[in-house]
Amino acid sequence: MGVSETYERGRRLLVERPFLALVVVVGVLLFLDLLYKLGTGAVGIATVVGHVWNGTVIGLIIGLAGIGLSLTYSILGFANFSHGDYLTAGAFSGWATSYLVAGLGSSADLAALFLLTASPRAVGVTIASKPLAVFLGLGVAVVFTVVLALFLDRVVYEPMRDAGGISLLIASIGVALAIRYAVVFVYSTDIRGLTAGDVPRSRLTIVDGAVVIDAHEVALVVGAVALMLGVHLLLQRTTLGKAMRAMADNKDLARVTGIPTERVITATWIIGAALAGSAGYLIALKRGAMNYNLGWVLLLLIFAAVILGGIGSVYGAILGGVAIGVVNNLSLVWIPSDFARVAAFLIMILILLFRPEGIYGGVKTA
Amino acid sequence: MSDAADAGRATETEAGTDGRDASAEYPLRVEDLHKSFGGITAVEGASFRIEAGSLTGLIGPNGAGKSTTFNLVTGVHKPDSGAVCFGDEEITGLEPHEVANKGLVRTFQIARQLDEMTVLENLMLAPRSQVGEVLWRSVLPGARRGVLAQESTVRDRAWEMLDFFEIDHLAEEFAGNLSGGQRKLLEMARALMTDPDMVLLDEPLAGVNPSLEKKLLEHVHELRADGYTFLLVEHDMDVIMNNCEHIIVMHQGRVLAEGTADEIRSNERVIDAYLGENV
Amino acid sequence: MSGGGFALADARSYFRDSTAATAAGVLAVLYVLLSIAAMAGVGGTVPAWRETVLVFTVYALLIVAVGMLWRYSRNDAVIIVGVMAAIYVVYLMAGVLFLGLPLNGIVNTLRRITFLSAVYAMLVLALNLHWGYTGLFNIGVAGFMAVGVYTMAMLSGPADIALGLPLPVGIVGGVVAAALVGAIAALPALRLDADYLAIVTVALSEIIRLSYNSTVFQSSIPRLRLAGITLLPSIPVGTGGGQGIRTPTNPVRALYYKDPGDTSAGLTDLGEFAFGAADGVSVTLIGGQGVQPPVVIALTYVLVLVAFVAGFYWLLIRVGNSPFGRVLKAIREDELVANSLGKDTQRFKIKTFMLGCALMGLAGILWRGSTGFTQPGDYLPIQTFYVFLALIIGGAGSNTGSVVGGIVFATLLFEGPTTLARLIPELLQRLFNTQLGSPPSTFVGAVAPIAQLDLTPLLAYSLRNISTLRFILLGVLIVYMMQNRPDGLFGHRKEVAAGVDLRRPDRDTGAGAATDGSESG
Amino acid sequence: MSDATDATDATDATDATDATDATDAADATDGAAADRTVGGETAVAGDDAPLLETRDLDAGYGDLQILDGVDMYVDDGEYVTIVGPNGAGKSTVMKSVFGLTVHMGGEVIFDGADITDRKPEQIIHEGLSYVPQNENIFGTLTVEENLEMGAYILDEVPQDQMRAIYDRFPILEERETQKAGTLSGGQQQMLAMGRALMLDPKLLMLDEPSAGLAPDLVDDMFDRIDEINDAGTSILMVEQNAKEALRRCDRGYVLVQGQNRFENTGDALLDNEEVRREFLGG
Repeated sequence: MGVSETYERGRRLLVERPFLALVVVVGVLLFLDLLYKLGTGAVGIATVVGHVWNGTVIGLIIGLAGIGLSLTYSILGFANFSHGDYLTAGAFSGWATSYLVAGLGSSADLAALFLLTASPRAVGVTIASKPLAVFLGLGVAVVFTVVLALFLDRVVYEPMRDAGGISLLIASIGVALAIRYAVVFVYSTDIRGLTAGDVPRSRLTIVDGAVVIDAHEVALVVGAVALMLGVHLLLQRTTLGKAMRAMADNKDLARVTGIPTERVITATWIIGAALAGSAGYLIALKRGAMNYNLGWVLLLLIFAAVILGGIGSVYGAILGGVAIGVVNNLSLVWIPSDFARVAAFLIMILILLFRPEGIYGGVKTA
Repeated sequence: MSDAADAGRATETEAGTDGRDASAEYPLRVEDLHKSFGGITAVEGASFRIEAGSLTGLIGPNGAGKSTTFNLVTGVHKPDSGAVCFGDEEITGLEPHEVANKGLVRTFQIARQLDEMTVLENLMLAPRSQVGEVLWRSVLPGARRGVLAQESTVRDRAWEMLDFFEIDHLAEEFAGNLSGGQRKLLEMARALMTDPDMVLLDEPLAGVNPSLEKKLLEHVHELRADGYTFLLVEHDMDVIMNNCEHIIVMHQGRVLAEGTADEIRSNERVIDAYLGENV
Repeated sequence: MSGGGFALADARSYFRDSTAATAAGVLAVLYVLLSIAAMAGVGGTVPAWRETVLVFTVYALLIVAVGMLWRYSRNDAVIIVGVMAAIYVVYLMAGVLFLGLPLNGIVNTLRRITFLSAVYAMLVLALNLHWGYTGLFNIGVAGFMAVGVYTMAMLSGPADIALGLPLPVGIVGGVVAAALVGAIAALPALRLDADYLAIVTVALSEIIRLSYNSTVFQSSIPRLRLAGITLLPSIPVGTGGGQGIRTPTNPVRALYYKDPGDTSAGLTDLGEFAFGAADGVSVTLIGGQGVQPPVVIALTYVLVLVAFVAGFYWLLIRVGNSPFGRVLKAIREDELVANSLGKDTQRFKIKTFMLGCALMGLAGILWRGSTGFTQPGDYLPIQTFYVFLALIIGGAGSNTGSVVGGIVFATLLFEGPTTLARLIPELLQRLFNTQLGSPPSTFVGAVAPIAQLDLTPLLAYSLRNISTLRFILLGVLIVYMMQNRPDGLFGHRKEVAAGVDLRRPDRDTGAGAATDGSESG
Repeated sequence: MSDATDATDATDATDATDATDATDAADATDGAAADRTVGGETAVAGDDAPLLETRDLDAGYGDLQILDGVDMYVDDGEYVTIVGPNGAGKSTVMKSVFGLTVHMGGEVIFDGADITDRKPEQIIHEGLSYVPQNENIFGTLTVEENLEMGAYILDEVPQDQMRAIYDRFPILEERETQKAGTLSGGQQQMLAMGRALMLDPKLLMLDEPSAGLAPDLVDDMFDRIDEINDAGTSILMVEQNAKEALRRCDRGYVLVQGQNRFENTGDALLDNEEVRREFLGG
């Protein structure tokens, strides 16, 4: 590809799609600026690597949650604004279990354990010290969120199957409020510290510094990747998974073919909620603290990931999640931390404006 | 047989440009339109023109490209190549509202009434360039007087139109509550409220019962006598044959033949096209 | 046709009408609750049945009156005033009979519900222009409010991070800024499908809130540097960050105080008169403490708000009942039709989006205008959802519905639960002579006694956390409305978008009708 | 008469809606024996009762009535074509049989059972498959997955049937792992038919199988339909390409304005001047 051709394409881009051209220019400038900063030593290489690692960890969680959102979007046909609160429900139910398991026999009373008000130091949950508690907690997070999602489908969404996407979207806002404040009713709005004790960690030395990776992050990455692999196998190999993709592709034809659409919808909720519940539990594990807003705050980032990856695409959701996570963290090179989310939202808006089909556009639930 | 051949030949010569002032005699001229959707060619070199004051029928088997042609002319789709001229202007690729504002207005195959608006509102929406469509004029006390004056005129016209189509008893009904046939009448009435030079009717009789169909056609003839030009897409051949003095047959994205009802009826190529033969 | 028979037939017919039935149902619940309370409240010396009958009669009349208004009033303003009046009566009786509030407290309660009703009525009217009229699914209301309020505060606020311009400049600036942000959002976003527009607008409102929350802009707008080059110099105007920002002094105070910022400078003549009268007259009438100056000021401010509600209503009725409004409705119903009839729908959408955002900004300014302070936490997405729920209750598409929706939301859903939470302990005290006791501090503490069939700790806990339960109630209500009454109280009502009476013109009035007459006569 | 009603009831009782019934259907397709027992019972109703019958069927969309008293039947093993001018309601007949329209009157009997008010996902259990005109494949699934979806109601994919379909349409086997959306128009049509054949239906309904195909592919498509019919599957087909369709079928209907105006053997219809005129209006 010759220089003149590249130039010609650039010129056409500038004339036909000035907004897009502007975005490209800003992106290039930022990249040059990053090189400049690395060159002058204003930003260390280890810092950048650290941002990328942290972003990837958060991004995997976002991607994990995004799969469910993407599935419900493509199969039920609406943007589920309560999806973030499924994460919250999973996190609280799972952590209550972890505390009960870990704290049994300790001095803390059951109520304090259930309400997560027992001193984290006294309970001392980490993946290393109480692996069983963590494992059971994750399991309960999954089961509880699935049951909750199926209940809500029955009560809220099933009577509205024929309603439009907007009606369902508004209803899901109502569901989001109800879940979130049910959590508040039980757990109050206070922040709960969760993990305490020595988490095994290792320092990776990189050129001009070090990046710290702890066991919880590793557990999270392993868990998230395993779950993603599981979903991949489910969708690709099982008949049910294929039916889900078929239904996302063409609902009418799915009916004509004899696919029981209601059963597929149930499966969609089960998978989406299971992933959401585990994502909620895992992110609380990584952060070591949570409050009732955990999922709601993540929701827009999850939307950003799904939109970035292309609605309906499972791999897109994962890739989009990692991309959003990395952007969220890497943006710290230029902007203060209270703007990190702003950067992620801006990227989402730009994607919607210039490439609404997403980076994985056109592919559905695969 | 020779008639048919004549008709075919006539098409070819007339479609070409000639020296006469075409804009006055032929308000709508379509030249060599092409359009494909993702590899599937829908219209492949369609050319025709519509005579002023005529009632022209556009027919063709399923998938002949009639609807796409319609959408290309009215700006819903943009042609890949070719030109559409209306009056003495080229309107190729204009937005639908720009096309409508030139005086070329369409109806839809499946009536698209505005459900939660009354029949009167539907009609009063249509007139072009209403003063009150400018926000500040509608709001500011002084300017609003002019708006209200025009509103009265528009209302009176809307009532005349309702009387003409004999749906005045439905004036205050939500359009969504109308029957299929009534919706078709409303659709045509609404198009006429824009005071167009030419109306494109996309299957105005689909789902209309025979007595209403007769009435609707009477209206079309009456309006044509008043100087309106009509292009009518319809799959009911009886209607086309009995009402249109000029008929254009499309097949596989092109104009296959043109002529009077008798010429079309005896054109072997048209018969073959309709029975599914490759032409 | 006896009077009683007539009323009965009417009652039957409007109860069949589910719109009225819903309204009546809400009132009926309150009616029963308060009637029970009334019986309990007069258990002592006064003969119980007299007051019971009185309360029953008042509420029965209220329900019938509101139902009648709903069904028969052709005048929407009468409906709005009627609903508001009925709610006043409910609150008045609750305050006087059960809470035993002093006059000042009662006036303040009514003032507060009016204030909230007015604020929500304005916001819902603005949102109705977007969603109800044009079908633009904007769920970033809170963000546009924030832009209005913050711009005003930064232009004319008292803080040293503000520019100190006159208040009118600040207000106009805030409204214009909200409109401009709306325009920036609208230009590209209006091409999107409704659900994408929803995500974009809610993300935008969060971007706005997070920006105001950031420490970066706390005391000044810093210079912008990229690759070592300064693109923008620093500007000495700040947002106050997470600590919030002071808004200009409530201008109403200038009516009563010589120096609105400093009460020690003394009262104006009007102040002397009004404060004296409010205190004196009420003391003479009822005795005890009269209405106090802060309440008088707040009441005056509410009057200003009510005037603005009327202004919003007037403006939006005008916009709606015009060819402009007709195009908006057509866009909502089917944009392609409007487009094919020659309407440049994109332009209409952008104008409408800007106008609606400007009104949201103004409503925000009026909301925070008397409080002297605002912070980013005032503009959480929940604020938007409040407005949306109010619009759904009122019925998208109807301006009257918007106002009624705002009132019903503010008084019954927003303030109602907290008021009930104050009433219930009183009722229990009087009815069963039981005290709830201090509520348990945790959920487990509240639930555990259920094993001993003791529900009071849970009740006490619930009452203490009534604001949490209110959110759950709102969530459930949103779902209920979408499932059962997506049209709300006033949706699907014929509110014809035209500037003139659309009935068939009289044959012998006007010149235009003459031709008509000759044709069809 | 009473026998007939009994028979209908009996079949109603075997109404296939849940998992256990799916197994029944599986049995039915796997071994013809199970199938014949049901068929034998219904045969008592009338020795030569047709496989599919519509009686005075009225149907449409929303409040718009399209079909106006359609009486049609397809015998076991027969190849029946519906032709007619644009907008006559040809596709609507098929959709109505398959429970995809608003039913407004009359009834649909399939294999002795009244299926008038059943949903498509129930009807498919009866041995009736349908290939819609447009969007009749899952474009994002592979060819193989599309075929598997055709047998979704069975517990496992019937490998012998899959084999038979690959033998009939070898191109599908070549493209087995390719995304169906990337196939050519003709291949997509074959895939759609293959998908519908996965349950080895008694009756295959095809809506304009030649639509959108290049002229040289149309003949090939009709040849394949002949083969399917020769193998014992009854065919009900709607076609725009009336000449070719009538030439090939056993019997044809001409549908005009929602009513079946003519019924005869294909050749007889082709020779009928009135029919020819009907296509171009009187």
